[in-house]
Amino acid sequence: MSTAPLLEVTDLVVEVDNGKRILPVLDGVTFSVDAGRTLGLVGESGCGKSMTALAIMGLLPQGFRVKSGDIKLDGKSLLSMGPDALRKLRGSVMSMVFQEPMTSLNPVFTVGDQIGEALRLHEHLNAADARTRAIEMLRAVQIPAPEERVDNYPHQLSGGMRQRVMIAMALACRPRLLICDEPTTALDVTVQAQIFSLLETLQKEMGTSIILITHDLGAVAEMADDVAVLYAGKRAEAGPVATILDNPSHPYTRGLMSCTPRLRLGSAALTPGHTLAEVRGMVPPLGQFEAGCRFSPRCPMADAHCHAAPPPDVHLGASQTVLCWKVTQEQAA
Amino acid sequence: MSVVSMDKSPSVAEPAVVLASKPQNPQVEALLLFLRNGTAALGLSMMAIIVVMCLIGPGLYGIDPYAIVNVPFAPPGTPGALFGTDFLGRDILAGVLIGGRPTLIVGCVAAAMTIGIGVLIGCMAGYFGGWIDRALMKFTEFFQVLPALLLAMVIVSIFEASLLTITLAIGIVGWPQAARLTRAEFLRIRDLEYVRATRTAGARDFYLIFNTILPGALPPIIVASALTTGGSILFESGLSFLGLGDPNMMSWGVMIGQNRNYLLEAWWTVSIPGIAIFLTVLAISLIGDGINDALNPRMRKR
Amino acid sequence: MSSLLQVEDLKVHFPAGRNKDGSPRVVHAVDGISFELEQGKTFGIVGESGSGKSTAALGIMRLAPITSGKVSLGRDVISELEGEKLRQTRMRFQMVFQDPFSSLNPRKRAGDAIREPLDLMSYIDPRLRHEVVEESLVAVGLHPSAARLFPHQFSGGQRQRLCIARALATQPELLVCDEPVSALDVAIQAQVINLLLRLQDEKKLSYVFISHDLAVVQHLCTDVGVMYLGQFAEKGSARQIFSNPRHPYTWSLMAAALKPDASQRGRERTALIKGEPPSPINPPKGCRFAARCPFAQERCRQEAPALREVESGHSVACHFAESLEAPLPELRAA
Amino acid sequence: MTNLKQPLVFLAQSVGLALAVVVLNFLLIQLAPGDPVSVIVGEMGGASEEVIAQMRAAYGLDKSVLEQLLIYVSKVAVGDLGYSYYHNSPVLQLIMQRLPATVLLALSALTLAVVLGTLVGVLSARKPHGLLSSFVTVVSLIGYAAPVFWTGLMLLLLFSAIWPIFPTSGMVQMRAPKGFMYYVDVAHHLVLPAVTLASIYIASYSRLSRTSMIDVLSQDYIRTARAKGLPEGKVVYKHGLRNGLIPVVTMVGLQFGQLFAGATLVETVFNWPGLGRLAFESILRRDYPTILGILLMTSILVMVANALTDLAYRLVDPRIRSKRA
Repeated sequence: MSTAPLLEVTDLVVEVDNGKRILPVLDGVTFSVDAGRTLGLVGESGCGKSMTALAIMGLLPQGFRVKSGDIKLDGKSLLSMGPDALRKLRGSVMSMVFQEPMTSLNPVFTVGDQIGEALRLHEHLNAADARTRAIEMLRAVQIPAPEERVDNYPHQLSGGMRQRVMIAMALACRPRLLICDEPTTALDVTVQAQIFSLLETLQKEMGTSIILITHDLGAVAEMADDVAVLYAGKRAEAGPVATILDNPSHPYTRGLMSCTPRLRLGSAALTPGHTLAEVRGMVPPLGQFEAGCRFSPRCPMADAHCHAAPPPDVHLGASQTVLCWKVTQEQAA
Repeated sequence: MSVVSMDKSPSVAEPAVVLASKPQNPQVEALLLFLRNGTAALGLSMMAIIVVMCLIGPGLYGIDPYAIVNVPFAPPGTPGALFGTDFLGRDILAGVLIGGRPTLIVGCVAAAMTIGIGVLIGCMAGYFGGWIDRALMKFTEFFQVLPALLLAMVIVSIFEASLLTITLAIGIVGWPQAARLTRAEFLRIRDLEYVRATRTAGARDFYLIFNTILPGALPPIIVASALTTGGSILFESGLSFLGLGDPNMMSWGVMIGQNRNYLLEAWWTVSIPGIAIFLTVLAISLIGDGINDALNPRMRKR
Repeated sequence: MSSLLQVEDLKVHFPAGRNKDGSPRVVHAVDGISFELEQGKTFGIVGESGSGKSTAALGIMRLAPITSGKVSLGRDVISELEGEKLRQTRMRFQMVFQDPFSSLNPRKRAGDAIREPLDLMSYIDPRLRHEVVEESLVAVGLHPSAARLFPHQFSGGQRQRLCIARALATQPELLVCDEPVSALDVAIQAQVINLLLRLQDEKKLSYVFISHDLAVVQHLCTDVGVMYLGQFAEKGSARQIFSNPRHPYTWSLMAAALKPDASQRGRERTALIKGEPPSPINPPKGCRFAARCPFAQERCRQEAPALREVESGHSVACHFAESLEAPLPELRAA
Repeated sequence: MTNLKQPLVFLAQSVGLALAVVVLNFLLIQLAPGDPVSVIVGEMGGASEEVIAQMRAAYGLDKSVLEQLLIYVSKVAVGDLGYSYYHNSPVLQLIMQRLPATVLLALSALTLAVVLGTLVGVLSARKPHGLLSSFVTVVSLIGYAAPVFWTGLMLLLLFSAIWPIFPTSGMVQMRAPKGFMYYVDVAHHLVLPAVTLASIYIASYSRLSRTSMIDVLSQDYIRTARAKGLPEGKVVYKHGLRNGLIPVVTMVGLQFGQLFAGATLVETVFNWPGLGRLAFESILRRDYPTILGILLMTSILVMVANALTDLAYRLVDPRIRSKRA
């Protein structure tokens, strides 16, 4: 196994042309994913998590474009690649699982067809072999009676089963990178736990690297090795999960952690009427970002300095990076 | 003040979030969008010209469309007959000017009838559901199976052709599409949470149907109305062309029907009234397109 | 003290076409639930999708036809009211819905949306109604000038505040909240939960709170019913449910929701049960949970367990409620 | 069981619908001024009192309305649609003679419209703001706005006066050729009527398939197909088209009634010996038995066509297949 990271995203800037103005969507996002490891990409909606994923896959919607920065998979830049070369990587070397299992599968083809499609395309299997492999994949994602389910149409499956099919489809060609965009948000909590443990099992088996996009820090704690917190298109904080969760340094990370309700059982059970910590305000819409630190309007610690100028990245210890004036000042002091 | 505070809820109401200052009425915005739309403007101005010409054109032009004013088949450009004359020697331009009246009246009234019946039946079926829905939909299906033009032909020929019977015939055969459309919209909106919220706010059925659900269902119905008006005009001219129009009225369809046997000798007798129908329906569908663009949320987002 | 809301054996069934043999298919969405709610308290109904929790809310609100059972609010039996009487009584029980984007009429200004119940139910003098609108807006943390704006000009969290303001305009005693925070981002979710807590405190409101999220329920609810396929698997005070859960289904929900925090990083969640809830169409005759229950025995598949009290105020629908031991240490009584 | 029950229910419903059309027919006769016999007599050019009385009895006009209805229905049930005095032939026989021509015209126009319309619509959906898209918009506006009989007349003008490569009247030459050449001749005659009739529908199908495809191409599963690495052609023509066709199929079903209406006008213009022209002639001659027979027959044709569309719908959309079965 090589020591270089499998995926390197450097200073990624993505913008959208809405017909009137060009608005920044991502502004200098940097992170990397090592082979066989899992990166959690965290933030509220509108922070640019999904756009990061689509930029890596080369599937940005119309009007969006990468302005600068680089995305390297296995040392090769995806951005300088021709569209056909990039297409051949999709579904074979890197693949993606989307949030909505209800709408992400084509309603008019059987799940077997849809899983087998990638195999026929990338591994040039014939129809019979693709079907056999599709059944194997369905078994691997723990769908009962895969020989029958392979001929089912998506509407005949429950939400959880459809998400399993999506995973089977994404992993059919044993990709090196799997991007999961809120894979369990639309599912029941009992099913969520099953999907996560399935992903972990398959990751161990195939050595796939995973980018887990989520708004749920609990899921990150459970699944990820590293984490990057995005806020309003910027990377607020990044580092190993252990460091970040034990010692969150950005006020946004801290706010997210403290406002997430957590189940406490037994003697630790909460008395009812227990208020939560709040992060006031909301993520600003595209194009209405503060000139200074983008989090400053919502930040309880913000001062004049924070409102005036955007903060630089500071390194804390060996692996933690934070984008906050307060941390910069502390370090200087 | 620390906002990330634990356990203690703020005693005063939290600071109001910064809000946009100007209200943006979605209906007003759609209207503005419609008026700014090039297609719609073109259609509207064409329609305005056509209506004005039909209203005051005959008076201004002053030639009796039923009178024989020249030799038959005088070609366009003949002095005194700008668009030529027909097989009897009647002035084509005078005919075109006056012939728009029955066509436009029948078209608009029939379309209003079609939409009215259709929306009412669609509302009832979609809102109440159950056996009411099933009965009304069977009824609608029945009318959809009947060949519309044929039925209208029969009705008109049984009850004698007049503006009234023609309008009624078109209205009776045309409504099923509007009913289906309205019903589909009602089914979609009926279970939206804001409708439930309005019911818990103490609304009666009548209020829910006409004040809450119908306004939401209107956009596609309005677009369909434009298409239906155009359709009714085509329908009327088809009937007139077949000789089933009001025999006492000059209309565009009648002119084409009467002159069609002389098409090869005098192309203008058929072409010119046809162009009139074509331009009218075109204007209406341009307006319909404009409305559609203005109301289509997907176009508005980008 | 007598309770404000009493729900007795509420059933809401829907027809769902026919089986292949021609017998009618019936969705037993809510199949006999009972609970009481005292003033100023919150009853939480928790369950997975398809458990019937939202239908229960609609049944209580008289927005879905009740098959049988009784719902009383104070002295009024709201399950038996009809027509005008029902319409007028609605001002006493209001609802907040899940989706803040479809729960406001896009063509009505925020102020008109809040005013609508006042107008429709002739609540107070028409000249005073605009004051009620303003007060309601301020109470939920919005500026009075927001009254002129249209729904699409608000964010999701602000819309949910508007919905709460609308529901509170007629000073109801009971507020039924159907997943009011599950469509919101986590930071906004905390704001709305705190708002609900504050309003309850100020106005002595009573809530029925529907949610799939045990952690949220824990913050808000004084009493909890865990619902599975239309029935309560377990019911009791929040303290009893969270510190001494007894039903295997409650355990599996909790085990799945026990997300590791920083100190327990990397610990895997225990999936006690496999698969997803079966369909509520013609449910099995034995215990409804038997098919997924890791502890199920023959008796469970044959005989439906009754919801019975295991301690005062704490009922469990399990044959083996006393003898089973929870599989995780966190789930055992302190 | 379901396999048998489903079509049976469908059949029963269709019979009910047909019965309703028959009753409507009867009502129309009742509503017509004068009783049917006087109408018929009028169209025969007068008859003696004796004959009139005889005919009244034959039509059962001396009986109650309900009995008359029953007589009428039972006659229709055995295929007796009445007798056309003008054509001197039983109505059913008359209709059967004309039916093939209309079906041929309607089906070829529909096929042309669906194939061409969908093709153009799909192509333009790939570039919603491209040149082809604008072209589709303009053509569909024109196609919709031009009255079909006028389009026919203009084509007739063009191809008889200016560029006479297609026959403009009838279905075969005066001296009809034999064997294979007969079909070639019919096809040759078919071109103008079919193109005319298709012109309205090409417009609406290209427009419908364009909006439908634009909608489908923005769906999540299209993104999934792209994420799989499928080439763009496969994404559009395999994953997109199958879904984009669904509304087209629905529209075909809803338009059969209109198609026959259009056929009436086109047949009149091109002297195409079909049902539509027969209906037109019968209306002019007040030949009510024939008109009402055509009304009934056309309704049944529409029902059959609807059943076929329903079948097609199931083939295209698996969700419907399992829901209804």
